[in-house]
Amino acid sequence: MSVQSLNAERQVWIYTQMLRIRTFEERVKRTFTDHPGVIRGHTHLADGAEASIVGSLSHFREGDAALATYRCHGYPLTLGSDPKAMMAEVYGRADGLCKGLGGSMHLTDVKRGFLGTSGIVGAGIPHAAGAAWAAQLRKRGDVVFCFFGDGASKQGAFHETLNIASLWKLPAVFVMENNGYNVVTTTAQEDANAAAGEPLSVKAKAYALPGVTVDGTDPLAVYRTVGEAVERARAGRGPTLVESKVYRLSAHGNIIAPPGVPLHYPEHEAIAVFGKREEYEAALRGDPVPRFRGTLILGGVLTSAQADELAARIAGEIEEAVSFALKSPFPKLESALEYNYA
Amino acid sequence: MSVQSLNAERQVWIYTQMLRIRTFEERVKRTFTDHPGVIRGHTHLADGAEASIVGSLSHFREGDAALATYRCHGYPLTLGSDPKAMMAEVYGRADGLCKGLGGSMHLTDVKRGFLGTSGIVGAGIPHAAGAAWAAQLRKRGDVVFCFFGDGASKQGAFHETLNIASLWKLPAVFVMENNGYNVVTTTAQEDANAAAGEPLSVKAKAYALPGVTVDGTDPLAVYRTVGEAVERARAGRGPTLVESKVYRLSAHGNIIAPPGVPLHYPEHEAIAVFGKREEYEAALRGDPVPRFRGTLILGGVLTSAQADELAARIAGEIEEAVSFALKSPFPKLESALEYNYA
Amino acid sequence: MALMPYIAAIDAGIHQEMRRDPKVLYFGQNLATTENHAFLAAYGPERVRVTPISETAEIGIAVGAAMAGLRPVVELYMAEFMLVAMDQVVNEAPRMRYMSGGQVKVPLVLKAGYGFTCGWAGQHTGTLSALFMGVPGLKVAVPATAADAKGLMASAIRDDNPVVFLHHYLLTLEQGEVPDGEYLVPFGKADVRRAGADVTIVATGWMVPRALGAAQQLAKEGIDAEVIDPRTVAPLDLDTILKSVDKTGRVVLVDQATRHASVSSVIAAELAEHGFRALRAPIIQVTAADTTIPYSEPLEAYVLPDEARIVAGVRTVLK
Amino acid sequence: MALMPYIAAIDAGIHQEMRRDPKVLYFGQNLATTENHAFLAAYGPERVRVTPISETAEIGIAVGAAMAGLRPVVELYMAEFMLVAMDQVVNEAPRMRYMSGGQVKVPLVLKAGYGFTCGWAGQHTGTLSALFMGVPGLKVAVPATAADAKGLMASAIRDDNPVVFLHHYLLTLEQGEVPDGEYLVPFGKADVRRAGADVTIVATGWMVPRALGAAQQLAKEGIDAEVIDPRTVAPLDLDTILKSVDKTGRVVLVDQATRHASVSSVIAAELAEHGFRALRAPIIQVTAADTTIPYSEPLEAYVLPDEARIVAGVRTVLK
Ligand SMILES: Cc1ncc(C[n+]2csc(CCOP(=O)(O)OP(=O)(O)O)c2C)c(N)n1
Ligand SMILES: Cc1ncc(C[n+]2csc(CCOP(=O)(O)OP(=O)(O)O)c2C)c(N)n1
Ligand SMILES: [Mg+2]
Ligand SMILES: [Mg+2]
Repeated sequence: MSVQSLNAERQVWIYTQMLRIRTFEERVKRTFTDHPGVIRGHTHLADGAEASIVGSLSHFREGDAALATYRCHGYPLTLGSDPKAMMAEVYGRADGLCKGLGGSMHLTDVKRGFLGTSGIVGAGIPHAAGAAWAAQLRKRGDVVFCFFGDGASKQGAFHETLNIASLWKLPAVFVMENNGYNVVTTTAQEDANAAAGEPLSVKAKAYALPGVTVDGTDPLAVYRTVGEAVERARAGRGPTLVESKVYRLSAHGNIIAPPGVPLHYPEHEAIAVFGKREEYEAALRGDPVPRFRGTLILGGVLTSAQADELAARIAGEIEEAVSFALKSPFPKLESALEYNYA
Repeated sequence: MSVQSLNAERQVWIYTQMLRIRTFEERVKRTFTDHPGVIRGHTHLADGAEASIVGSLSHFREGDAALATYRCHGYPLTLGSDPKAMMAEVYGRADGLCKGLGGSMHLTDVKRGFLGTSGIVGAGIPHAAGAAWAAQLRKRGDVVFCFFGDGASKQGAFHETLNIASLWKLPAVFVMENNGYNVVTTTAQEDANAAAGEPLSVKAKAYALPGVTVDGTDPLAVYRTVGEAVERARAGRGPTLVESKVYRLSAHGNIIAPPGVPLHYPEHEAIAVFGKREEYEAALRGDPVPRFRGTLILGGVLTSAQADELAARIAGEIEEAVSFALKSPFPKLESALEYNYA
Repeated sequence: MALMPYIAAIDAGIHQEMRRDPKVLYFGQNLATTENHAFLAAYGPERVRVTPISETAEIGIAVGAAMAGLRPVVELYMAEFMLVAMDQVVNEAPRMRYMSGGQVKVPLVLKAGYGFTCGWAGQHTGTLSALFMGVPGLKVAVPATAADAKGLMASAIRDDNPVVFLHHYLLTLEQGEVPDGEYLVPFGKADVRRAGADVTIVATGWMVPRALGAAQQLAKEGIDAEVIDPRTVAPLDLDTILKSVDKTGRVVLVDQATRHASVSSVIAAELAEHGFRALRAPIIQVTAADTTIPYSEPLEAYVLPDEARIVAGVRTVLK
Repeated sequence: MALMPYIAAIDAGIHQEMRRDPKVLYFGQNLATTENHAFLAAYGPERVRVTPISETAEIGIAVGAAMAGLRPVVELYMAEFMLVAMDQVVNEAPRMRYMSGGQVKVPLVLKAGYGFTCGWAGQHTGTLSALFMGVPGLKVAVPATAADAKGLMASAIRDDNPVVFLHHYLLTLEQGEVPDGEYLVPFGKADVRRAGADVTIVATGWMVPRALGAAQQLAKEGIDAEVIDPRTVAPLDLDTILKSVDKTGRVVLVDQATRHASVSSVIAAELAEHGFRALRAPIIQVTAADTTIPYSEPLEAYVLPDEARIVAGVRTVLK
């Protein structure tokens, strides 16, 4: 689909997915208070990155694939995964997307092209390149979307993979969601380009690749930028590195604690650690979800009543997912021993 | 020492070291035919890279350190290591630089600032950065020279280390000896910048570092380029990536074979594998050692008789190293169990 | 003596050594990003630094800094993150001294948590000690108490060799009495955590409290179990274990790892050679089930060794 | 049947599967850089590619390609080179299926040589099988003959799981009879390389010929040794070993690895539990000395297990 053809319906679709992600993530977060103990381990939310995720995946078509990190709720939701199965997975239940074996960090929905995630920073980047090799061999113009964080670009896996992807002209789009932080480290504290005031897309030069930076809070800008990269990849002209600038609106993840300590989401690190409340509040003012709602309403694409109705419908959908997940039984104990081997 | 002060004596010193390296390497190679079985495993020669090695290390001063790869004979020789102990090490003898425990790939001479080598591609690059941190803390303007191949720049270790070195302004000079090959793979076959016709020093952009390319067969050019990088590092202004373009005049290493098969050096891959004899012959015509000899003689720095005399003296020195090494006993068996722990 | 959590005791060990020796560095990801950080405030940015997510460079830098005379402590958080840099851990740090014929030493500490089995699922929960224990030149500490955490960390920093210091994540907040002032626990000295005459139980890390719990249960039935915590698995204090087996003739080895990747296998093998004459029953290993760790809570509990399984193991060897 | 070197037999196994299944890929460093390369010529650049020195990406790409339906074989040359990518080997490839609840499978082969103890010194000579054998989801093949090399490689490629295929470098040119045409050797089936009644010797890789040599020496003294080659260490065919021990009551385990990083420890531990009643003597392990491998020839020989030490081990268990 070219940028021109982004009709009203499609714009509403984008907004709908953004809102579904936001609602899902807020509901996940509320689980920590509403149903303590139901979510375990480490959960990472995508709130703030919705425009980037949906703007990118609006180019996804049958045969394409997407891979991501532990911060993975947004992608399958956009690709059509059932939020009931997703929530059940986050709650560790038998009806979970991954039968309760993977949890929040490892959502996978192969039927919808969401091939998997790795919880190890950077490790999923070569996986995406491998899937792109498979796509290249199929010769149907399929593309692989590879999502990862700014921090991941400091792993060797990023470097090694982009070089090969460029050499082999793999049909992949590398979307770096630069949310300004790796946990409690700012990008400028850990990245030499950032420290020098340069965009992270400069790194593409080390691989003779196009590198572009886009405002990841604007779904239409992401749509256009990623769209060009996708076209390039489908045409066999190789991969692109897209730096998509977002701001995560929650902390990195829930607190890290041994069993027995109730988990919760702390305040965002900008406030809790750096005391930069203004930074966080500026991000909140630029919150992509209400902003895009405003754009659509101002543009006459959506009425405010329609938007409210949509929000209510989505709230219901996600509420249903929670009820479903809470009712879903735990997996049978022996199922813990299945699936190690095919 | 600034570029201006490169007086005749110093130029002759550079040539002398270059010739010592060449003579040492040719003598090592001859061991395979003259004394079959004496050298084991895998030996990698530096012939062709002499100008780059000596031009770089002519800036080495007390307190500095150098680290390199398995292709490591040239550096300690330049830094003043005893060729007798070096040859004894290559022959696995008790009087070896590393007591016969390391062999050709792992020459180390801490007293002369040659801290060590890794046989794992890329692995030594962070070691050099670590030594540079130590140098930084000493606050005496000490610098660390880090030598590695073009192929090594495809390892994650290269990427991760250069980013940190840049961020921390470590006093290191990263000298990439680009000899056009990783074993039997040409640089353009494995490097996206090279495939795009770009110099490999472009990679420095991904780390907001200066990246320069120099003709590594010209010792004076290397002297100047590395000199600037060293000055920058000593002044606390951080590291530089120097791509030094050389051509290795021998094959990657001796053949790889199990015990019982006599080892030998095959022809250079350009000829043996790619059938590009012209490429190799062009490199031979540009051979840095006779070329610099010519430069010095033409420049009146050295007479041809003096040069011959020097060659004879060096031949004698290296011959002596061989005799010494051949006479040196094997290490005591139990010494194999020492040195695992300090 | 002061009561403090395991995690605070580790910090105390690092402080003890950093105060004492200006050559000790401490660095890693997500630490010291503000001036309030305790170590940064105390020792300054020359010695305390945040790193990017670059384990290969982090550990490689530690190797180089150690070769150049410093004593780096690398904060790695989770043992699995060492896997991306495994070459530096097992094929660089412990080899450089040897290959140089003893010219260099490589004193460094790789501090990493492990065994975080509380919903961290498949990639963050491993018990990896056995991956490191057999590498010549490398030492491996696995403290199970706050006191050992402090004392072994301090000894690790003072050791002239590379040390993998594995703290158990599930013990993070466990309180324990920790000696004040300079405190060192030697490497290679097992601790007999409970003396007993009928059976020897060997366990490390989070399995130690499980083993002690099992011993308590067994005591009620009149079974007197000895519980040994090796504290370091490289070097491994076989003498203490052999002495115990000489007395009891029966052994249960407990390990949170999967069976074929366990320290318990290595101990069993040593006992099968050197303790064979004393053995009066098969050596039972109580390990995790042979599976990646599942996310869901009951499944996770199902695959891990627990008190009941240790008790059952003891019953088997007493049959 | 055709007589061919071990290395050619591995190639034959790859060819067999590449001809049969267009989904099989073969790639790695320094292969297929000219059109004359046998695999490139036969299967073309879509399926056969040279890679940069980027093991993390190479293995990671294999994982992704496998998840997307292909069957990659990665040429890694030396087992140590997997260490820079260890996360992909032990924490990605074998976990993806499990964590997805069985949605994906990850059929791939990591082909790597090991044990190159002929002057390759400290960093290129390791026997790393034990590092991989305990990881759930991962299989590990260690062929000792040309026929097994072909048959296990073919089975590895057909297997729907990640397989680490470790060929022993010192066997590279060893000739062996190899069945023509389609040939598969099943995983998890040990081979009794010599039947015997008095003692069981278990060995893999280059240690198999050493063990057979020792058995021959012992035969002259009237000692009848059974020599078992497990051929794959994950899955490990314990039944065959246990059956043998039932008969002989005495075991010597031979491993080129250092003792605490050995497959032999794992086998010993299994026997100490499941074969205990049959054992009439301590389980002796004959392994490498606890050291990084030295460069110098006599020192290298000194630290490695050899026939004499195997014979000595057998004498000990027969005492
Ligand atoms: C190799 C590795 N090192 C460290 C971690 C711990 N860790 C998990 S998420 C994370 C931050 C990643 O930051 P970024 O890539 O920017 O992604 P974000 O979480 O901001 O989306 C870190 C350090 C890990 N999972 N893997
Ligand atoms: C991680 C790793 N992968 C592969 C190898 C095998 N290997 C040894 S040298 C070499 C080529 C290195 O090429 P380059 O860096 O250009 O250095 P050069 O040998 O040309 O000086 C390779 C692939 C290795 N030693 N380590
Ligand atoms: Mg981030
Ligand atoms: Mg090269």
